[in-house]
Parts: sequence; structure tokens; C-alpha cells
Amino acid sequence: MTNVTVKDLTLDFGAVRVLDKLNIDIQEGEFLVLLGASGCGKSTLLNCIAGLLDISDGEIHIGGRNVTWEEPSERGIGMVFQSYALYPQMSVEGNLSFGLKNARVPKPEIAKRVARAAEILQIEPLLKRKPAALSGGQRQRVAIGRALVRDVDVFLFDEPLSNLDAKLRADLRVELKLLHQKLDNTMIYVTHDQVEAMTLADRIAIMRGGVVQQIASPSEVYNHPSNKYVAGFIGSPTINFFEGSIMDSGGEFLSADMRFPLTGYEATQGALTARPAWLGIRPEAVITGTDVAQQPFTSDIIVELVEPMGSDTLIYTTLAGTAFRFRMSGKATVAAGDALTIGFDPAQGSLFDKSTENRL
Amino acid sequence: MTDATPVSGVTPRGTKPRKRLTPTNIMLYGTLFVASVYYLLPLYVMVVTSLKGMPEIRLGNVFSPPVEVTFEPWVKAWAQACTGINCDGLSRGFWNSVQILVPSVVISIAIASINGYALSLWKFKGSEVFFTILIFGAFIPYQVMIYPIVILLRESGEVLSAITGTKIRLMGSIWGLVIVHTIFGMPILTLLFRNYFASVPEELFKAARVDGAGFWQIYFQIMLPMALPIFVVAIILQVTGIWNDFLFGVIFTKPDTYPMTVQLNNIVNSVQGVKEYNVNMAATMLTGLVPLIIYFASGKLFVRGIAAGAVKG
Amino acid sequence: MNYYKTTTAAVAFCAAGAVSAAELEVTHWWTSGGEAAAVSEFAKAFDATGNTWVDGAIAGSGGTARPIIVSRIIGGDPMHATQLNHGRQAEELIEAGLMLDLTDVAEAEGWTDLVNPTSLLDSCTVDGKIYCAPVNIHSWQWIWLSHQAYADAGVAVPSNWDEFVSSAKALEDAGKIPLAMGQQAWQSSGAFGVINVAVGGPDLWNKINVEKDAEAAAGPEMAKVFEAASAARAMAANSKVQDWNQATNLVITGQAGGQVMGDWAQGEFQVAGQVAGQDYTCLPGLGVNEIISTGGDAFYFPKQDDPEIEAAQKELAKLLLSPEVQVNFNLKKGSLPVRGDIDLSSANDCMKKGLEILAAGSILQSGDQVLSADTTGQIEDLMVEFWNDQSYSAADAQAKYAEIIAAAD
Amino acid sequence: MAVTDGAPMMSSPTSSKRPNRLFKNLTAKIATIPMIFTALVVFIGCTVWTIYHSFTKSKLLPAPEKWVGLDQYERLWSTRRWLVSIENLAIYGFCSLVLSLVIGFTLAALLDRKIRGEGIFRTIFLYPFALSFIVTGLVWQWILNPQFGIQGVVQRWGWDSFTFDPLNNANIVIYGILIAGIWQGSGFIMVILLAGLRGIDEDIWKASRVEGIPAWKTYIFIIIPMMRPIFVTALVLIAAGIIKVYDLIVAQTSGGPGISSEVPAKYVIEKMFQSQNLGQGFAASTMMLLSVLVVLIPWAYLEFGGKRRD
Repeated sequence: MTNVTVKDLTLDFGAVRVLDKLNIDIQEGEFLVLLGASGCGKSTLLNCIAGLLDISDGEIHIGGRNVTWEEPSERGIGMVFQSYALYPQMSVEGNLSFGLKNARVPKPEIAKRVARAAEILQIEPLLKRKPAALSGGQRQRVAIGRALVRDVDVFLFDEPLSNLDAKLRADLRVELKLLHQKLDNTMIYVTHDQVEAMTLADRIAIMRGGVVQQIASPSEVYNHPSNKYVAGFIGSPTINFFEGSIMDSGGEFLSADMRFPLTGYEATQGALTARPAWLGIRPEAVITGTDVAQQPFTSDIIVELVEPMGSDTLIYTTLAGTAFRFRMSGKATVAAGDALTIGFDPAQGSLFDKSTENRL
Repeated sequence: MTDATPVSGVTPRGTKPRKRLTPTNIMLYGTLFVASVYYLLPLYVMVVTSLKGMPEIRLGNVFSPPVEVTFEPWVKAWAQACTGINCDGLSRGFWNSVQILVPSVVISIAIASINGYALSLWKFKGSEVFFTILIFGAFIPYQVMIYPIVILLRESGEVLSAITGTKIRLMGSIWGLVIVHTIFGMPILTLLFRNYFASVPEELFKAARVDGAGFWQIYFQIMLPMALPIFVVAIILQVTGIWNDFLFGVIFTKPDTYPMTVQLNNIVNSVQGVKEYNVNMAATMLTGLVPLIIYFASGKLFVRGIAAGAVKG
Repeated sequence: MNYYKTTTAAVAFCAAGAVSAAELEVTHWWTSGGEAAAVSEFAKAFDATGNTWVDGAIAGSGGTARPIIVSRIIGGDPMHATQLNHGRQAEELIEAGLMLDLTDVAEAEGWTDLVNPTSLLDSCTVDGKIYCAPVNIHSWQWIWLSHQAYADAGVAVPSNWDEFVSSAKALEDAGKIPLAMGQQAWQSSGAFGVINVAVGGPDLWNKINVEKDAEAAAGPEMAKVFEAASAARAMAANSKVQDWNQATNLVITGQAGGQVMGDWAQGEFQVAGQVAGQDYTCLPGLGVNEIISTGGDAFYFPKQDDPEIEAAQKELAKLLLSPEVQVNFNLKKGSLPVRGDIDLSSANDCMKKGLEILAAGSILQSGDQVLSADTTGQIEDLMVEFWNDQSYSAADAQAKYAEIIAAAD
Repeated sequence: MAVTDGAPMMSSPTSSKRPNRLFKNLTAKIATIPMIFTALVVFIGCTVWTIYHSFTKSKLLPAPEKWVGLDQYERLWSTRRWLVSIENLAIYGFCSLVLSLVIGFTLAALLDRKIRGEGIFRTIFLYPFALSFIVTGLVWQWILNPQFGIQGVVQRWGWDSFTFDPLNNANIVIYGILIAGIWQGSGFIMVILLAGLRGIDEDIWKASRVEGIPAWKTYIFIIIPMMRPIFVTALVLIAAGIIKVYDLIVAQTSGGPGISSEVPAKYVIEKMFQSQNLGQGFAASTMMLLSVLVVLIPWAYLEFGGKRRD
């Protein structure tokens, strides 16, 4: 049973089409992340689902109910905002209970729900404080709590961790994941941070220009990006692209006189045919050292720049006339100017059509 | 809660159909409309009255539009209305006001912007105390200070005369009034600039100091260009404020140099026979024209400026 | 700035070999139609001497103008000449040495012999020196009656206050305002003074105002005055104008029966082309006690440090009292000349009545001459409240009045 | 590049002599001389001068040697006109504070509801603020003229018993002035509050919509409390204007009818210059100052007294 369905959703701001015929099905209990660069329409989509924006066309169903014309509060959702949007003049308890009081929920019930939310989020000691006296992380927890007490099936998160510093963000990310496991609610989560997306999501919807590029599990998105944009957007450091063409046989990719064997590539759309294309190789796919010989593709390179990251080391070089970076173990002792032999399997990479940029 | 969904079995799709005439909207626009009438009525009455002849006015409806439009009241108000034996209307006051306005605005803003700048970025021991006194000063009724200022101006005039060897009078001259406007404009303007400069990222200031820039260099080369919007606001506030001033104009100038508001009051109160309401209203409109033009021309800047200045206070 | 202008002007005239000439800025508060016409007589005469009259009229009333005049003198930027009610208003300015001593002009022109009544010059004299030039005699003790209003109401024009009071009802029935009153403080206070003299008699007035007898002020004689004023107040209840000449206009146009106002009101009738005895009637002393108070306007000359200007100031002072100027000015202004030796055969009926009374010596000093500005101000505050608040009882007002007189200095 | 907070960068820590404190930030001190002068000589000096002379029997000229103690104050508080002035100021002040804020906020909130023609409405509400009190007073005097103005027009329509003559009725004259004062100033308050509303985080509105809180409740329980500092600013601006009310009265009623629309500022000016009783004028202005302080000091204490959080 799907919990949230978006059908042909279109949104125009005047003459500008912000969202274009979007279709998304979100399963009950699923954690869906809307990922994209700023301005891609991900927050707009979330606001449409919440009912905070009037849509131009299409339908929205939540819990099997058509809620397209319903007020946000009637849709059975809870929402958490980037700026927390806590009511600054009320205590934490007041923040949590204000909406319930307004909905005339009986007092004991309010107390029960607040207590439960506070327990889940471990904010019991903070209940009497004002938001101004809380840290960023605590505020965000309260904001989540406010969604929690509403006792709804769908949670909407609008970049909830963006205002926090890196360390806190990582901690809260874990907590969010735990929370999801515990509650098993449907969650729709907007972020521009791919680490959050990868770690949290059951499925990621990558958006660009108001259109969903790919909606799939994190590993699918990572390993089989549906187009060049997704490939470039996901993964850090960024994927390497070679510009070239697939040879007649479909067994080789040629870029600047360098040949990449494609034996074993699982083509998405039938057989590979000769055409101009991009070959994308993840920096993590590169192998050095003794195992190199077994790789379908090997090459000698000169190290140009070394970036030690602790756990691993990033090497910058040039391959087939293109800037190329790959990852080595953090223990590797390499210096600029060193010669190295590297190898990888191009068939594990991704091929994109030159003109459509779609995955082949 | 879910009753809100479809009435006639239509599947909700696309934009929620909204009735234009919801009670909320009627209330909203109704209130705005009524308020607009209240705010526009005087303007309407001013215009209408100023375009009527006296016989029509005596018929006695301030709201009825003029049957015969005449511009004579305007001509009279501008060029012929009498105070005593001077019958040159408001025109003289207009030029006086311009002459008072320009130096007053320039000097008061120059000084206040430097104050604000020094108070927010170059705090020194006691600077906050002076600022506090200044702000309190904004609340001191002018009446408390007028008389001593008269004396102060007289004495400073004499001191200046002694120093320069030529006769300088501050009292009754335009410069005396400029000083008074500068003094009484100082609290609010200084506050405005202080708040604005306080919102400038401190790093910018620190970077400039590390680069070896001094007080004036930072002011002129970095802060001044950045503060342009707030200067526009200050100018708007001061132009309207000084143009509209009556109390200082009446006490610190003389008939030669009376600003327009004072002359307006003179003309309106110089009743010869019957009150010529149409001329009075034309004179009133003429006097209000300059600030109104400034206001309509600056439009959003005026609003944005007030927002920037006042909200932080 | 002015200084520069005047000197260059002066230099230019000297070079041409003419007599010295200067621009004199003269402030006054004569801005109504009749007043402005009168003051332009001064300006004309002064300009004819080769000097220039720079008019500095301040609209409103003396109440508006005096603060401006005083603050400029105190602030070191005095005008060259200014109107003030003579009397005690300028006392302190003279004592502080801010005013030009006119004794030599006065002696040369023989003012002491000419000015009648002499009390006018006395008010200008401090420590034996003369500091101001009186220009006219104004008296408050008049009521102006509209023939048209009474004709419309079908009653005869009253010939004294009692008749006026009894005819009020008829006027009201005809939709007229019996008594026109402006709402400014000085008018309320002035009208009360007139009623005071008319109803209570001059002796009572002198006792209170000159001798500051608070007991008399609280006494039964005065109670009658307050009752009369209270009756007058009721008659003026529908008069909703501010300025005195608006009130006069009500009389001129026949909307009101009468107005208690000083002789300057005459100027307004004149400007409106009305003729005394034909269109309107004037009753001195409200037709009860034919007596007039002899206040008036005077010009003071704030001290300047430029001999050219000083010479011009003295010339103006001389001019103001010259026979020709006195006649022209006073005819327009509706006031009486300060010299007893000039021919006013062209004066109208009302003015002639005034001249007769003056010649007969039935005169009172004016309030300005005997009361300080402070006391005058307090009385004005009391009166304006009394006249405009119908619920303010005569007894309460009298008690307050007595208090003010007791504290007067 | 890191610069430690507040440490004077000019003075080198190695030099043994501390730089003279007086010369620290010397340029800033010189540049603010006009401000220091204004603060000390004009605001404090002139105020003290006035207070001192309120204890003297100064008449036309200041007479510091004629010390009379509290005489002027005794007379002041037994003067009806002064009492009426104070009462008027209190009524006018209270009503104008409340009405300016209520009207200003209502209009601001209405304009904030994403309505059509917001710019036009805002322009309409704010333009009177550009006009002087003299102009304001004269226009409303004309509109409220019993013969030609609103009252006359309504009566001519056939409602003969209609009376609305605030400027001629001593009991309600102050409300006639209030109508004009509000007309002139409430647009300004609206703009300030509108700016405040615009400064409120959009997410707050979204949050309250998601929770199903009606707009009016959101305003009352969430938005208005959040705007407290802006309300204080507006309040202070209104209060400062109220005490100075003078021009409006002079133009509209000259204090009449009778003394029913007198205000303290007018009393001061007239006693000082017209009645030639400086001492009395000074005493009255000192009382005005005192009443300002009574309002201002608790506010300043609340606002700045406690340590500033946030």
C-alpha cells in the first residue's frame, strides 16, 4: 500500500514552470529523500505535499486519501523546518502542545503525547526552557518533537540539519535514522547534502529543474546513475568522466587514443552500439598495487597532487588527456611526481549517451 | 475534519477552487477600503475645496466636487495672498524653505552618520554614555531647551564675531536654524546610522584596520559607499521633517526668512473679511506638495528605509 | 546678511550724495484688512523719506507675535522697530538696555506737550527717559450693532447694554446670534473688561486693576459683573468663530446682532463699505458709562550698533507722530490719534464720539498699562475658559479672579 | 589574519608605556565633538539651566538671582489650565498610543495577507505622514467645521439632529484632535510593523499552518509576542511624538474652545514668551520632562538594565 502518491504534479509561478508533471509513489514506512542542488524544486515539492503551496495541476494522495484541496493541518502530516520555526515566546512544552491545544485535544492526551515525544527525543529536562536557551541540536529536536506529537503517519523534513555544524549534523543524522527505525513512519526528507541522502534514505529522488531524474535506492543511484547529471551529483569525490565514443563492436570505449574494454557491461537499453558517449569511472573503482594486473584496464600515470584525508588519500593525475582522480588507502605513501600503475574495470563504470546524457 | 473534500463527487485535482467572495476576503478588502476612505478623505477635500470659488463653498458641502473649476485660489495662494502689507503669497516662503532645507539636511546627515559610525565601530570610553544622553534627548520636550538655545545662539554668535572680527549673527539667520535642525535631528539620525553600521560585518572593519586604514579612510572608502540606502532614508526623513517644521522656523527665523509652514500659518490666520477657505486649502496643498512628491517618488525606498532603521532599534 | 545689504545700500545712497537711507525691518501683528491698510500708511510715509520699510507682519494675534518679537530681541537678532502694546510688556527689555532711548527725538518734537492723554507717554517712560513712540489710542469699550440683524428680527437697534440684553431673545428667534464673539483668549478677556466697566463702573475697575484690591474683586459689585458676563456668554453660545474679525463679519453681514470689541473693529466696517449710523451703530461704554480706556499701540526700537540705522530709527519715530501720518493712519485703523492738536474732521461718527469722550477726559488706563503680562495672561486663561464653558459658574470664576488679583504684581 | 576581539591593535604589547587613554581613538573623539557638545551642552546643559531657572522668579529675562523655591510649581499645580493640559495629554497620549498600535497593526496584518494592490494601499495609508502637523490641523479643522464639514453635510442629507462637532464641543475636542493625529501618524506605525511582520521567518507561518492554527491565533499568540522589540520601538516613537504635540493644536484649535484642548507644550511656550513669565514656563517644562522620565526610566531599565540575552 502506498502512503503518499504524487500524480502529475505541476506548479507554475506565473510563467515559470517550477515543477513539471511529477509522479512519485512513496510506500508506507519508507524514508524518501528529495535530493538536488538549490533551486531544483525539492523544497517546493515538499511544500506542495504539505499543502503550503497551491499546485497548478495534478493530485496528491496521503494515506489513500485525495488531499489535493485540503488544508495542511488536515493532511495528516508533521513538518520540520530548516530554521526550526519554534515559537520563541513559548517554552519547549508550549511549543509541543500549542497545536494540540488548538485542535482541542484533551489535556491528559496532550500530556501523554508530549511526554512520549520528549522521551523519544530525550528532551525531558528541557521542557520548561525557552527556545532561545537551547542549542541548535536541541532546538531541532524540539522541532521534530512538534511533528511527533501530532501523531501522524507522514513526516516532512525541509533541510532540517542544514543550520547545524558538521559534527552535530552527523550525530543527529544517526538519531534520525534510529527514530525512523523506531517509529516506522513515512518520511519525506529534503536535503542538498548527498551524505545525508545516502545514509538515511530507503530511496533517493534526485531532482533537477523541477523534474525527478532518478528515484531509486542509494546503491542503485550510486552504482547505476540513470544519467550523467545524477552520476556527477552523487559521490564524493566526484566521478571521472571520459569523453569519447563506443567502437563499432560495442566492446570498447575510445577516448584520446586510449582504449577501455567494455566486456561485461550491463547495458540498460539493449546492446551497445557505436556512438559518441561519456564513460564515468568512480574514484573508488581504481586499484593500485599488486592486483592491478588482473584489471581489464591498466595504465601508467604520474602523480600530480596528493590529498591525504586520513582514512584514505586522493590522488590527482591525468588520464587520456582528462584530469583524473582516484582514491588510495590512507596508508599509501605517495608523493607528487611518483610514477604509478593503476587499473580498473570500465565495465563497472557507467556509459552515457553523448547527446541525451542518459545511461546506456 | 475531512468534510472539506469534494462536494459533488469531483476528484480534487490541481488548484483548489477558491471563491473570490469569501467572508474573509470581504472583511479584508472591506476594512482596507474603509481605512482608505479615512486616509484619502482629507486629500480629496483639500483638492476639491481649492478648486472651488467662494460662492460655491458657502453652499456648504465640503465633499461635493467643484461645479466650476477655478485655479484662482492656487494662483492667489502662491503669489498674491497677503500677510500684513506683503502680498506675495507663499512663493517667498517656498524659496526660504529650500534655502533652509539644503544645508540643514546635508550638515545634519553628515554629522549624524559620523556619529553613528564612530558609535558602532570606534567605541571609546564614554561613547555609550553620550549616546544614551542623546537618545534621552530625543524625548526631552523641545520647550525645555528652546529658551537656553536662544541664548546659546546669541552667545556663540558673539564669540564667533570676536574671533573672526566680522559681525556674525546666528540667531535669526539661516545658519542658526541649520544648527537647531542639526541638533534636534541628531538623536534619531544617529540611532539610524548606528544601527545600520552595527549590522555591517565586523570582519570588514577589522580587515580594513589590518590593512592600515584609519578612521576617515574607512568611513569614506568603505562605509559610506555601503551605507547609501540608509543615506537615502535619512535624506527622506530629514527633508520631510525640516520642511514640515513649524516651531523652530517660527522662533529662530525672521519674516524675511520664514519657511513655508510659518508663512502658511500666517496666510491662513490673516483673515481679511471672510475666511477664504479655498485659498487656505490651496496654500495647504502647496505647502504639502514638496514632502508629498518626495514621498511618492521615493515610494519603496521610504518604506524600506524606515524598516531598516526602526526595526533594529 | 541684512547687515551687509543695508550697508551697501547706505553706501550707494551716500555716494549719490543723498541723505542717509536705510532699510528698517518693522514687525507688527496688523494683518486684518483694515489694519494692513493702516500700516501701509506708515510704510508709504517712511519710504518717501528715502528709507525703506521692510514689512515684518506676523499673523495671528499679539499672542502669536509677541513671543517671536521677544525671542528675537533676546536672541541678539532684533528687528529695527516693532509694535508692542505699550505698558508693561517691554519693561524688562528696557531695563536690560535692549531698547533705543528716544528722549532726544521726543524733546526735539515736543512730545510731552503734544501727546494726549499724557498717560500714553508715561507708559513709554522709564527713569525719565522715553523709549517708545505711541501711535494711536485704542479703546475697548464699544459694542457694534448690526442694523440689518435688528431689522430682520423686527426690533429696534438697542441704545444701551440693557436694551441689548432684552432684545437678545428676538434675535435668537429670528435665527441670529445675539452676541458675536471670537474664541481667542484676549477677546474673552477684553469683552469681560468692557462689561466690567459698563456694569460695575470705572471706580470699581480702578480699585481692582490699579490698586489690585482683591476684596473688591470678590465683592458683590463684582458679582453683578460676573452675572452680566455670564448672561453675555449665553448670548454668544452659538458664535463659533475664532478670529475677532470673523466675529465682526457676522455683524457686518447681519448674522449677529452685535459684538463687544475695541474701536479697531471700525476698520472692518469701513473696508466692507458700511457707514456708521446707517448700517451699524457703535455705543461707547456699551451705552452705559461713556468712558474709554486709552491703551494703544506703540513702537519700540531695539538698540542697534549701527549709527546709520539708529538715525533711521529716530527718523521713523519722529515720522510716526507727525500730524499727517497720524491722521492718515488713524483714519484707516479706526483708532484715535495720540496728538490732541490735529484736525480729524474727516473722521466718521464713531470716531468723533470717541474724540469727544477723550476731549471730555472720561478716560481709563488700559489693562496693558496697569497689569503685568503675567497677570494679563492668567486673566485671559480664566476668561477664555469662562466664556467657552457654559457650566463654569459666575461665582467660581469670580473666586478664581479674586485669587489672581490678590497675587498680581 | 585572526584578530583577537577588542584588543587594541595599535599599541604594541612590548612597549612598557601604556598609551594615554585620552588619546585612544582620538580621531573618533574629535569626529564626535558635535555629538558630545549636543549631548552635554544642549541636552544636559540647557535642561539643567531650565530646571534651575524654574525655581526663580524670572519674568521676561532670566533672573538667576531671584530664587523663589517651589513657588512656581505651587502656582502651576493650582492653575486650571495646566491641569486641563495634563488631562488632555493623558487622554490624547493613551488613546493615540493604543489606536496607533491597533490601527497600525491591523492594517499591517491585512497588507501582509498577500493581497492585491498592496502597494497602493500602503501608499494611501502612509502619505499623511509626509505632511506637517500644520497642514494636518488645517485640513481637519476644515473637515470638522460644523457648518461646512461632515456635520453640515449629514444634516443636509436629512438627518437634522446629527451632531458631530468635536472642534466646537469642549467635552470631545480632544478626540477631534485625535482623529487628525491618528490620521497623520498611524501609517508610519503600520510601515514599521509591516516591516516587522515581513521579518518574521516564513517557516513560522508554515509551521502554524501545518498545525492548523488559525491566522488570528497565530498573530496573537506567536507573531505579536515575537515582534515585541518592534512594538517597543513603535511605542517609543509614538510616545516621543505625543509629548511634543504643539503644532497640531495650534493649527487645529488654538487650544479652544476655551481651554479645553490645551496641552502642556503650548502652556510652556505661552507662559515663557507671551505672559513673560519665564519661571512659570520653565516650571511647566520641567514637569513635562519629569513625566517623560517617569515613563522612560522604567522602560530603559527593563530594556537595558538586565543583561541582554540572545
